[in-house]
Amino acid sequence: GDDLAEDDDSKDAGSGGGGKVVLASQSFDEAALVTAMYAALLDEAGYEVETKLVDSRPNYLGEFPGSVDIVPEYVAGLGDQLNTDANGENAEPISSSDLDATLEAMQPLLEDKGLTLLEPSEAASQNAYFVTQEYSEDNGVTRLSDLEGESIKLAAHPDCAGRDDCEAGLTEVYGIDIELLPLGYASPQTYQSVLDGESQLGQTGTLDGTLDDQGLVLLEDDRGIQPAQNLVPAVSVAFLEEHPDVEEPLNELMAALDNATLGELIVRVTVDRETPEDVAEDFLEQEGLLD
Amino acid sequence: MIRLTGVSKEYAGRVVVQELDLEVGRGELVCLVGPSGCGKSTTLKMINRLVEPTTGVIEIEGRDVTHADPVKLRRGIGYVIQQIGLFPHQRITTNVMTVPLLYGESKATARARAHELLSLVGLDPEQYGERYPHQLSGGQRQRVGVARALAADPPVLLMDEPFGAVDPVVRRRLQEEFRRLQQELGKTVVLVTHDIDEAVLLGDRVAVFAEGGRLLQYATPAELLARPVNEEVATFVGAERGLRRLSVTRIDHEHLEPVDGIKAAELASTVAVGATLEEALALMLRNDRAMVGVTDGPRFVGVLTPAGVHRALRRSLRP
Amino acid sequence: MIRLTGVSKEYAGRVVVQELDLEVGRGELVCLVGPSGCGKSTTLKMINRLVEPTTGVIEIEGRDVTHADPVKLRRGIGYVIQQIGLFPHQRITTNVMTVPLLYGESKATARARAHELLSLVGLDPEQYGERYPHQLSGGQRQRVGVARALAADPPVLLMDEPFGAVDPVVRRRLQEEFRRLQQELGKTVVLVTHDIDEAVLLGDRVAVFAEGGRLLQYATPAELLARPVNEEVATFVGAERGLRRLSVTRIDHEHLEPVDGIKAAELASTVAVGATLEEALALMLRNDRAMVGVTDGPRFVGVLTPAGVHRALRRSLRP
Amino acid sequence: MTLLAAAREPSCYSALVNEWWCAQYVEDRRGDIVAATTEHLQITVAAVVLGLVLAFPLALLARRYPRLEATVLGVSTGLYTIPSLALLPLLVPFTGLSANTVIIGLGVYALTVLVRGFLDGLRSVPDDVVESAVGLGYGPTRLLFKVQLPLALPVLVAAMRVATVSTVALTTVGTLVSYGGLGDLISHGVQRNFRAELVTAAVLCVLLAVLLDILLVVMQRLLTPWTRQAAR
Amino acid sequence: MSLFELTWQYLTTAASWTGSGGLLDRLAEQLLLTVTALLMGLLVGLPVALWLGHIGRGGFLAINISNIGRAVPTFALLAVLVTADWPGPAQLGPYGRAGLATLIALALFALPPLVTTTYTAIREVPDDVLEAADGMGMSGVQRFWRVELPLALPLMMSGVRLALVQVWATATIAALVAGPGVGAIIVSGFARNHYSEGIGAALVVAAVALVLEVAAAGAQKLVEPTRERRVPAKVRAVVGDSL
Ligand SMILES: Nc1ncnc2c1ncn2[C@@H]1O[C@H](COP(=O)(O)OP(=O)(O)OP(=O)(O)O)[C@@H](O)[C@H]1O
Ligand SMILES: Nc1ncnc2c1ncn2[C@@H]1O[C@H](COP(=O)(O)OP(=O)(O)OP(=O)(O)O)[C@@H](O)[C@H]1O
Ligand SMILES: [Mg+2]
Ligand SMILES: [Mg+2]
Repeated sequence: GDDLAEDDDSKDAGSGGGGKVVLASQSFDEAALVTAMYAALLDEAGYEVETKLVDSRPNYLGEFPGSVDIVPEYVAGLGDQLNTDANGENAEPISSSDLDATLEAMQPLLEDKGLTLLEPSEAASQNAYFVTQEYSEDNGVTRLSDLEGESIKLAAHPDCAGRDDCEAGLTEVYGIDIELLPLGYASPQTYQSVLDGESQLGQTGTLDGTLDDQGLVLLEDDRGIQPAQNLVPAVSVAFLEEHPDVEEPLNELMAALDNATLGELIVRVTVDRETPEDVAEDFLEQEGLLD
Repeated sequence: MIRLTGVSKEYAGRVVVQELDLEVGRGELVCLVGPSGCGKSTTLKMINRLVEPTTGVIEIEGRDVTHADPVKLRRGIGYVIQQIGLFPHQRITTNVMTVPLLYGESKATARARAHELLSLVGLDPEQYGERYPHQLSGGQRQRVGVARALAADPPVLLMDEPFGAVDPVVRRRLQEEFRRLQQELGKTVVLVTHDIDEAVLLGDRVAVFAEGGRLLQYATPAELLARPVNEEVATFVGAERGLRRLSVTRIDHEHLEPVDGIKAAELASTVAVGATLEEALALMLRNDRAMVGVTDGPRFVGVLTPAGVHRALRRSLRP
Repeated sequence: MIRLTGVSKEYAGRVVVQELDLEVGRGELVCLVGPSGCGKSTTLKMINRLVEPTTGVIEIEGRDVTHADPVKLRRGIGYVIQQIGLFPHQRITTNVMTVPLLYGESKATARARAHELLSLVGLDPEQYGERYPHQLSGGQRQRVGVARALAADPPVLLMDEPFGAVDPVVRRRLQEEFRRLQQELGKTVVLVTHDIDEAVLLGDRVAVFAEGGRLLQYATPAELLARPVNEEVATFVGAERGLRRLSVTRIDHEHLEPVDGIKAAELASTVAVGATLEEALALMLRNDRAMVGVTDGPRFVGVLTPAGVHRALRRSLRP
Repeated sequence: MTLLAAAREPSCYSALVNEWWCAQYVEDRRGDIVAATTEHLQITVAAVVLGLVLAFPLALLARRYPRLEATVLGVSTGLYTIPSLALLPLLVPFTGLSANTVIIGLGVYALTVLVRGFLDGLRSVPDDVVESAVGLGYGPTRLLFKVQLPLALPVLVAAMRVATVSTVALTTVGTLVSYGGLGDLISHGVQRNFRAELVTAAVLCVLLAVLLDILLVVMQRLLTPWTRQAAR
Repeated sequence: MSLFELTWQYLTTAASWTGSGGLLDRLAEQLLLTVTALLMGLLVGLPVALWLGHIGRGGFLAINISNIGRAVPTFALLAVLVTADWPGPAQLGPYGRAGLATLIALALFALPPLVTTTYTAIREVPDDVLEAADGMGMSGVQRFWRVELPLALPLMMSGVRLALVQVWATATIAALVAGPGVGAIIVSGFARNHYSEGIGAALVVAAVALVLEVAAAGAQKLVEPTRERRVPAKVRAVVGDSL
């Protein structure tokens, strides 16, 4: 199995274009798609790209920076994770719905860890909560605050428990009595559970383009518990110093992405089941980022 | 009465028992001897249908066994297996009780019977009854196997090397006890052994098999020792067969010399007509005398000398 | 020369061999006999240090074995194990080649030697050499075990029931061949058996053990049969010991009757002085004559009659 | 290109159709499937080999010092009871996000079965064979390699079969650290309700196990010719 | 605080154990799940294996199929069951969400060790004992109940014991479909970056596994207190575990 292990030395082969780069990200469709875009761009720039998709953030964060060089990240998600890593499991969250404030708050944590962020995109993938159309109509629910005081079953990712943008926020800010069913983020089980009436509320992302077809509707986050989850490239400081040429194409990508475009692309992956690589390449060519 | 007619057995085309005709009279003890692998066990197992013959007919008391329900058939036949085959999960007493219990006897009766039989084979039920088989030596286990086969008091007994694992001294004792028992109970017994001495000692008749399951000779021990039908049997019966005859040849009036002129003191120890030559010779050696008195009932009928013994032996060898 | 002095062995406090003194001369064949579990195998294994004695000294050729490197020691001692113990993963020839190869002999030499020895124990190397042990019968396997022990031509041989699994006919042949071989090669042999006949036939001396590892008697076969030291030995040696003596008592001048007045025709068959009484008696029976001529070298020295045989037997029993 | 195919009509594996078995899927994703299968095979083999390499000295130690036997067996059984769900994330801090994490984790699981395989195998060597080898003058090393190990082989291989087949299944858990071979496909399939992917990968797992199992049996037959026509 | 201390703290805090969704709750759920799945496995596997063992045919196939069964990733199986129309993720009484699917997956998982040991146990009854039983006129049924079954029992118990421990350790995967059991705590602990919870719960599972193992071994000794226990080496290897 030696050929499976990465070879750390060869990374230093060249400065600027070329050499080896390791990307890591989470494995849900959206992250996989964005990662594929990174990979295509870096490949174009002459890098030998290796991609590692894992279940959850902590799995790669230990290696980053280190054997992982670049991660397609979300601003608040990364900030909160760095915060708990540094200050303990129960540390006060540093993220908010304000992008700039969040970026500022996480700056010292990034420095400590030897990471830096490139330009954030306007595209933001925040948690969002949906109910069935039927439920919405029957109970006149269109905003999360409409659920105040209700006892609700929520189908969501297991990491929802205790998070301010999820269970904790829904309970404390919106005053909803939440029972959590850990079925995953925008997973088929989560949709199924809501559609079956097993749970009333389901967790997905703001970029979810499949809701309409399924007869589901998003509820508005009218009290703003969602932090600034803008897409952003996180890069190892050391790597960036040696390979400054990665910055430009990634920044261009961030600029090219917005919620609507990304939402359409994700549907092609989740519904049509095209591979993220195909969709990414297709999009990048259209945008002229790739020949 | 057991009768085998034209019985053959093949395993994968290899003949293991060949066209065997054999008749065992009621109350008779027949020994099957022969070299290892000659088909003795196979023959035995065909009688209780543990093995089905390829061809031929086997009857017990005139009934063809192939038409009998094997389970019922076997309950009427005691079976001592060559590898002993005690039930390792049952205590010794329970092992012996198995067959009576199968018959539906009460526990108490079966237990009493088991104790009786254990004593018979020289195992104290108090001491050994509550043990498990693995707590006994090989020879002791084998005796339990014999007791178990006898437990249901079956009219027919099949015994496959029943004393093979017992040490020589105990074996001799068991053989003698078994012989007495068999004469008393009058069971029909087929006994497999590879020990020609055992066959000669126990058998009313002895069947000698050769490699490939051929029956070479079927005769009384005396006949077998005196007149082996061919070289093969002679070899098997052994070079010492002349001497072995000492133990099967019985003293007869014609071997004796007249009693006149012999001092009474010299007749101090006597044997009866019908005793074996071996006994007489042993007595002569023990007394350090060159003769021994022979009695027939209460009266002296003559004396036997070494020359007489020799004469008797020579005569018994003549066809 | 092997000498055991005051050797005892205990297992968990139970004495298995008790204060044993035993001396085996160079080129001598000594048989250990006794009932099952009396410590014969244990005694044997102490000689090649498979078992360490609890107390006492064991010397081979004057060297204390406890100070020898056990691996080297054992290479100089052929060992035939009671349970045969062939290597199941090696072919027959390879099994026999093992020890020569351990010694560092060339493959070709070892193979030639193995073939020679297989022939010696009556197994055709062509036919059996390439088989695996499980493809042989029990008796054939045991002969391979003997061949393997002989392969390195060791001056000392330890044999634990080497013919136990062989059927009686082949056993007798092997015993005789082995006896001849041993006289020819002059090896020092300690052989365990529970067959008193085998011990008497093969042994220069016989050691009789009792339960608990006590040595009861250590004597020549003739001495043992003639004068068992106590009832225990007598029982073990057997009731037929008088008759068994026929095979160990040798014809002597004093047993003979004068040759005068005997017709030449009656002397047609003769035995030599020093033959056993058994041979003489067998000849008498074969010829159906009450006498046999005895020669000493080229000349007749007398005739032996049944009475003479009896006289000789009686004399040999006297203390 | 799949893009065009998808434009024409939904393939049998699109979320709208989502069939359990879909040849189109196998055709389109052939490269992924082959890569995942190869990775699966490599991890499985490496883990079993690692297990063997660790188990052998442990087994020898346990035999040499019988007191240690209970400890060796106890510890390896203890390791076995740690849920794989927890073991791999626990290893990440030490071994990183690499195939090594999976190989080490699974090697540890295989260890339990293999240590017993060695011990039972060595124990199954008949005493009489060992006694005669010693009696003929075999030293301890030669005894081990020339007599005991060859004779332990059938039992050891039986243990290896169990270990290998179980490891094939366990390798899928490696997806937790992104080195799960076919497990990556299964996990992906589960998360996206991608039936064709899930079933194809699961079937391949079983086929892989059958293949390795047969391979071991053949290997054993070649290495132990003496057991071939075992006497009854 | 180090991870070790955090874990220790988690395990020694009463609140971790009590309350809805606490360790005790989850342990009870998992135990119920394990025992039920094991019983289901026994109900299906034992009769088949005993029957095959008794008639002495088809065992090669049964053993190999059930051995290969080990290669089916339990979590893939569980996923398929939950996704399929039946049994789906439906709630089942005290077994909670996806209870039936989880039970089926675990019962299937228990089959290989149960079938293999049971079949082998019956086949390992020595030939001479069987011959003696036949020879004394036992019918097939009598032979089975009086000889084969009692002799096979100790080894069968080993198989049950092995299956028990394996099912217990595997039952954590129910968490992957939001099912019951301690797995829920492990998954949520790791997912929320609360390593201490994940590790603590995993340790609890392992500890209980050992307790079950020891308890089962004790129970087994009680069943057969006197008899010499010898398990043929080959059997142990086939079964591959902790006999
Ligand atoms: N089930 C079987 N299949 C094939 N061959 C068999 C079978 N049973 C016995 N044989 C062969 O039949 C021959 C006779 O076997 P049997 O058991 O009757 O011999 P035996 O005379 O009892 O020998 P022993 O004295 O060694 O017990 C042997 O060569 C044996 O290998
Ligand atoms: N390793 C051991 N531990 C405890 N007791 C033993 C051991 N080896 C042998 N014994 C006991 O020592 C006694 C003598 O055994 P040994 O093997 O020397 O007997 P033997 O005379 O060769 O008997 P057999 O004729 O049955 O082979 C027996 O009672 C046996 O049970
Ligand atoms: Mg037989
Ligand atoms: Mg012995």
